[in-house]
Amino acid sequence: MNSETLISQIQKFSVNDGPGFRTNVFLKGCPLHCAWCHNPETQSFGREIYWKTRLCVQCGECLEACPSEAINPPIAPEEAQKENSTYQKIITEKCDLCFKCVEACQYNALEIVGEPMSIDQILKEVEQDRVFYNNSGGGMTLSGGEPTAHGEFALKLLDAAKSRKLHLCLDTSGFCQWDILKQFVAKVDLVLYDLKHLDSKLHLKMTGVPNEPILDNLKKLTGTDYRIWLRILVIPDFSETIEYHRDVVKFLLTLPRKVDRIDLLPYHNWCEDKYKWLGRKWLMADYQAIDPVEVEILKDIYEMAGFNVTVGGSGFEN
Amino acid sequence: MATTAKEIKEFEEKQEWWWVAEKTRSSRLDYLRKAVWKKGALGGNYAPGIEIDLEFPELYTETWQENEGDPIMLRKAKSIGNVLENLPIFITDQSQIVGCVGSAPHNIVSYWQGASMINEEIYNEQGILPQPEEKSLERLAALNEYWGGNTALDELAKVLDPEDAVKFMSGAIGWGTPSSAVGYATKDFRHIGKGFENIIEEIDENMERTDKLLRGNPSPDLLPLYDKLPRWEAMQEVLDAAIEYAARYARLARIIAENFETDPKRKEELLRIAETCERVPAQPPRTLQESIQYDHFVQVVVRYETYEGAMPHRPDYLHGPFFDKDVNINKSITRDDALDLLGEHLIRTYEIGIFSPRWTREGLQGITGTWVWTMGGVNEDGTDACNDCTTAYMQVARLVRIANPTFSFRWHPKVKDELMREIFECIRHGLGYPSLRNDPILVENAMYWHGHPLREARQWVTQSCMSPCPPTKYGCQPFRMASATANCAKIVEYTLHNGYDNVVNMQMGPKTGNAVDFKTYDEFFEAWTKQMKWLLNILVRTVALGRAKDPEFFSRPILSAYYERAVETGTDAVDYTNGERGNAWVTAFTWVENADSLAAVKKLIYDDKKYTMAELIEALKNNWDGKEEMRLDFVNNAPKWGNDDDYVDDIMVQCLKTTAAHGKEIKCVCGNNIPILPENVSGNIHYANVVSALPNGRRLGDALYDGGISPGPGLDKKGPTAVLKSCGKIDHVLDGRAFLLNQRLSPTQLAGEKGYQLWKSYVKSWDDLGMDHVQFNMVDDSTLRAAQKDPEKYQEVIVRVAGYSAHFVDISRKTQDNIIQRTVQGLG
Amino acid sequence: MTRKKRSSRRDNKWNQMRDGLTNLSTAKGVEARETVPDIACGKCKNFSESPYASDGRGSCSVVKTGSDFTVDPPLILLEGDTGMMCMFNMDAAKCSHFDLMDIIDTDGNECADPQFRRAQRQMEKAMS
Amino acid sequence: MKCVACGFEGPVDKFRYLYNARIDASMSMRQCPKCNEWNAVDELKDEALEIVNPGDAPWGKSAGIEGISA
Repeated sequence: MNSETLISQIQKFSVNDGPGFRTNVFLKGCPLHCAWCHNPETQSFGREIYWKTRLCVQCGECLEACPSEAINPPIAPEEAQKENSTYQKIITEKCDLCFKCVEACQYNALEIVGEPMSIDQILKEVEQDRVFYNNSGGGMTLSGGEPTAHGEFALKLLDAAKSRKLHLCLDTSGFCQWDILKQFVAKVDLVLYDLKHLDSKLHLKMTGVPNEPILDNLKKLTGTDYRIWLRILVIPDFSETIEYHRDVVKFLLTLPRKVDRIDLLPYHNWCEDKYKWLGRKWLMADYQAIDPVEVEILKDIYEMAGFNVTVGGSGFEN
Repeated sequence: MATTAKEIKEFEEKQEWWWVAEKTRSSRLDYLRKAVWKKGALGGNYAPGIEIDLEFPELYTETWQENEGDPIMLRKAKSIGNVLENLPIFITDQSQIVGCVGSAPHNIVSYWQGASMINEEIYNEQGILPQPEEKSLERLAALNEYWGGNTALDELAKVLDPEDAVKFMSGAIGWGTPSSAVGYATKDFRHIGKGFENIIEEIDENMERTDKLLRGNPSPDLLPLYDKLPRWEAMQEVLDAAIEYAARYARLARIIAENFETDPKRKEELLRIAETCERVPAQPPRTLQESIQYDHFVQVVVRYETYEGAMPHRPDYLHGPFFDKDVNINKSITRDDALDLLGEHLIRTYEIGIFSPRWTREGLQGITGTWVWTMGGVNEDGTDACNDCTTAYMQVARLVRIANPTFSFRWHPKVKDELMREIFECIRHGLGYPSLRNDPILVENAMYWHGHPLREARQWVTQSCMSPCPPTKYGCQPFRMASATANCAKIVEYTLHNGYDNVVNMQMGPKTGNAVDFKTYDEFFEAWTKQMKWLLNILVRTVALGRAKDPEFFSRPILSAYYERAVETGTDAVDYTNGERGNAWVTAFTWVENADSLAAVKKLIYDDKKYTMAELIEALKNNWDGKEEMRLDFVNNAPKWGNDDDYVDDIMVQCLKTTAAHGKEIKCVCGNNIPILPENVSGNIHYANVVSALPNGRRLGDALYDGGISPGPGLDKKGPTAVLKSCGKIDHVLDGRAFLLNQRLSPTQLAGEKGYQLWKSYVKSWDDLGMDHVQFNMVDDSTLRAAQKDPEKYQEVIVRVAGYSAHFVDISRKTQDNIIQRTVQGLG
Repeated sequence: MTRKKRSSRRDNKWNQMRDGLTNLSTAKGVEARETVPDIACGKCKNFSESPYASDGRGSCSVVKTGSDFTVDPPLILLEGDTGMMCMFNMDAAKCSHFDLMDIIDTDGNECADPQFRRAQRQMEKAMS
Repeated sequence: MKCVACGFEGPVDKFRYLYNARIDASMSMRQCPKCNEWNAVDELKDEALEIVNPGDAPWGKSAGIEGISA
């Protein structure tokens, strides 16, 4: 099969997504739409265009190049760059993704997100950093988006990577059918499993999907021997209280076995620009990033219950 | 007010390491550190208050004039002797190490015998003349007129091929002066360590033996002996003068102690200084203080002979046994006492100030010379040479935060984890040093290129920033400019313009043909090769003649006394016939532009045919004016070095291999081959206005790339692993030597234990890729920008410029901007 | 009859330039060194300071090697592929190509720009 | 092109080219021949956008790159 899938980015020298130095392969497309998502460009399964606000000088070249009238006329760059500006360059509804505007832009202010890549292309790039994996216990992390939503392609990619003796991590939300997840976890060395919230209603509100399949899959997963690092998000007004995390501990203790490690991932807002680039609203605008130091107390809660915990999920701890 | 542990912790958390240093160092080190003058130029000008020393050249010139009939080395020795015996001396409060280059703490010195153009430059210089200015101008004019036309460089210019001389001195193609008036020499420390009186005795024996021969049977063999005698006499003269110089300090210390000092503790210290100076350098040292004082005298005294712009040295190796004896075995001093001595060693070295011509100041911004001390490494038998003194130097470096000297660490797989942690702390505290050098690779390199035997190669020190040289009897290189420094971006520039230089308006390189007529990339590269060979040849020819003539035109009595092979043979240390093995290299400044420019030409002109060569040349001649779209195309749509992209990486390797092949054809004065050594110091800024627009997208005026093999600032889009991978494609033994790589790392990512583990894995991979050098800047953009805005508050921020570190506020704005432009490698 | 002098193999432009390089700094006394004429090479657009030395030497991008302003009438050569060596305070009153600079940069802190930089103390005085 | 500080008008190459903000952006710094101020220039449009102010520290009379290119 010579198929390709859309990759939003292949990020080398990633140090917080599994052990050691890793290369993250971000598959584009995810069934969840978390309000705080740090990689909003990985949500859609199709290609998109970034409009990099600060690089744009509003020269109007893109407007002239566009055959579909999908570009808004220029305004003063200072106006567009203002924090509260509602100005958008691309009218998404009219855009048919011909990318003529991207070609026309001399300032690199317009950029295509999502490159179709074959398994060979992906692995060629991943393998470039093998020497770093060897010295750090690193390898490839298949991430997204949601890898399990990329079915056969993603499974084949993992097979091919395994045959090249790469250490593999699966970074998953766990939102899929157990039968599918089962096939994925069987192919990797470590599962990075997200736990976003215990309350299904809140979960639905903030991510667009209920949490039952996720919790259910986690239960099944802990019934196996697969290595699991559970990634617990600490999001303001959502999952930041001590009480909540005590509940999480209680829940985790009901599982067939303890997960191998817990990474507490404090919320940050570095991704805000990306929302603007995609012409989307950043829903978390009112929240400041959480200082990792503040999360130390939550770490204690998990540690007291006998869990192995990090803040930030470095691949160089333990 | 005492600082609380809590305050220190806060500074640590904010990563304001300079405050941490100030609050945690001893009060002595704090005083000494703050009392020392900044001798490096701030960008191009000296700091307010710095003055040129006029007493030194006047004392020197006086004796020089009186001894016109003497052979040069003896004449020079007497002149230096007069300086060492009569130049004012001083002892800084709280200081334990004495000796300074210059008659006052705020002075910088220069050598009027070196080059008329430097003498005139001093006359023309803003802000460094002692007041009243009129009087200084008269003194300077008198000095300049005496030396004008008669300096070492004037003499050399008369014998050089005129065309070579003009092109060399155009300033377009090379850096440096082909005279040991401006250079640096490896020191034969094993020999020097015998004690000056013992060297004098050795010379006595040599002279007696020679006298006997001269009274014996006539033979042609006798004839060279007559010239040796005055040389030996000259060596003895300077060694005596050095002993007297130390004795003057001893007397001064005693006078202060016995007549003026009221604090009993300080009195004791002054008497110890006196005893130390009575012992060294006449006799070998016995204690750590004597050892460091000895070392410092050796370094200071030689700088009354010439500008030594580097300090090839292995202080941990040299002082380690004394450190161990005093601190760990006899416990005659505490570890803190020892740190005070080592800390002051750094400070006294920083105090050395020598006037540099403008091109040097711009290329070595913020420092006097590249005083890179080599640490760590292995012993002759290959065992780990790191010792407790190595650790102590790393610790005290973080306390005094001196930008010069800096350390270069000879890393090898046996280095203990504890020491690696100390090194990491230095880097994490933003010192920019030690740089890491891959010992096994550089040992192999020294054997491959220069034939140093294994046991000697294992003793290597960096001769300046980068190049290894064994400080052994036949390994020592007395004269850096035995090789040369090439402005390599000119290679591709001349390839495009048929050898014509549009900046200095001169036909410089050979006419390799109109580039428009090159049908293929191979033809283009062939022309590039011819330009490369021409550039290396003209530089090496020029400096080789400078080297050969140096004993006649300049002469080095002190260095000769420092060299066992010169003492043994009664020759000048610079004399290339006294057994020197040869350790020459050509420093390749502005090298990486070649790879990126060739790749852009290959891709956009020959492969894609998007532009014609005529269009490109026209755009370059106009400095890309009005061709911005095209320029951006050349920047963004042609592969760039440092992204693990074989298209351009193969070109880089091809350039290096072609040049290395030529390096095997050309020879230094000793008959040895010459590798290239890509690095830049801050020559990438100096040359910004000398190198024309290039196909990599730069304009005349833009800074060139900063490292020897560092990618262009901001052009390494694929992260730090890709940078290392690209660099790993170079064979670091066969393709050249000592490839300088700058990396900026994010301080946040490297915090804590995990930061150390991460860095360690990075270093292991660097080793696996077979690279010989890497150095780190670990200061984030926001700190640097804040320092630009509010320099007063950030006086102590240190950055890695190239093969050296400098205080950020001491470098020009353009260089500052260039450092900020270097991509911060987020490490994830 | 005087012996005919053979022209030296080395009597060429490079020789002249080399002599220019080595003889330029032979100003005598303070006065000659301190004088910057109103019309001086250093104030001209065509003067390019040497990147190698800041003793005030430079070269001209118009007038070529072999020219001489001290003879009357001045000898001005415009052909050749090497520019005339000159000093920043050389009197250019007789040069028909003198073209006053718009910007003269006397700030010694920033980096060498041969086209604009005149880093000499005397130039700073002359321009202030 | 017109100097933002003094209004002097002339072709771009009349303005002394200093150096770039980043090699891969079209922004550079050029000095006005009339008032000597530093203009941040968009080389694609030959347009001076703003004055980049020199610091008053002795080591830096030139302008910073901050803020004139992303």
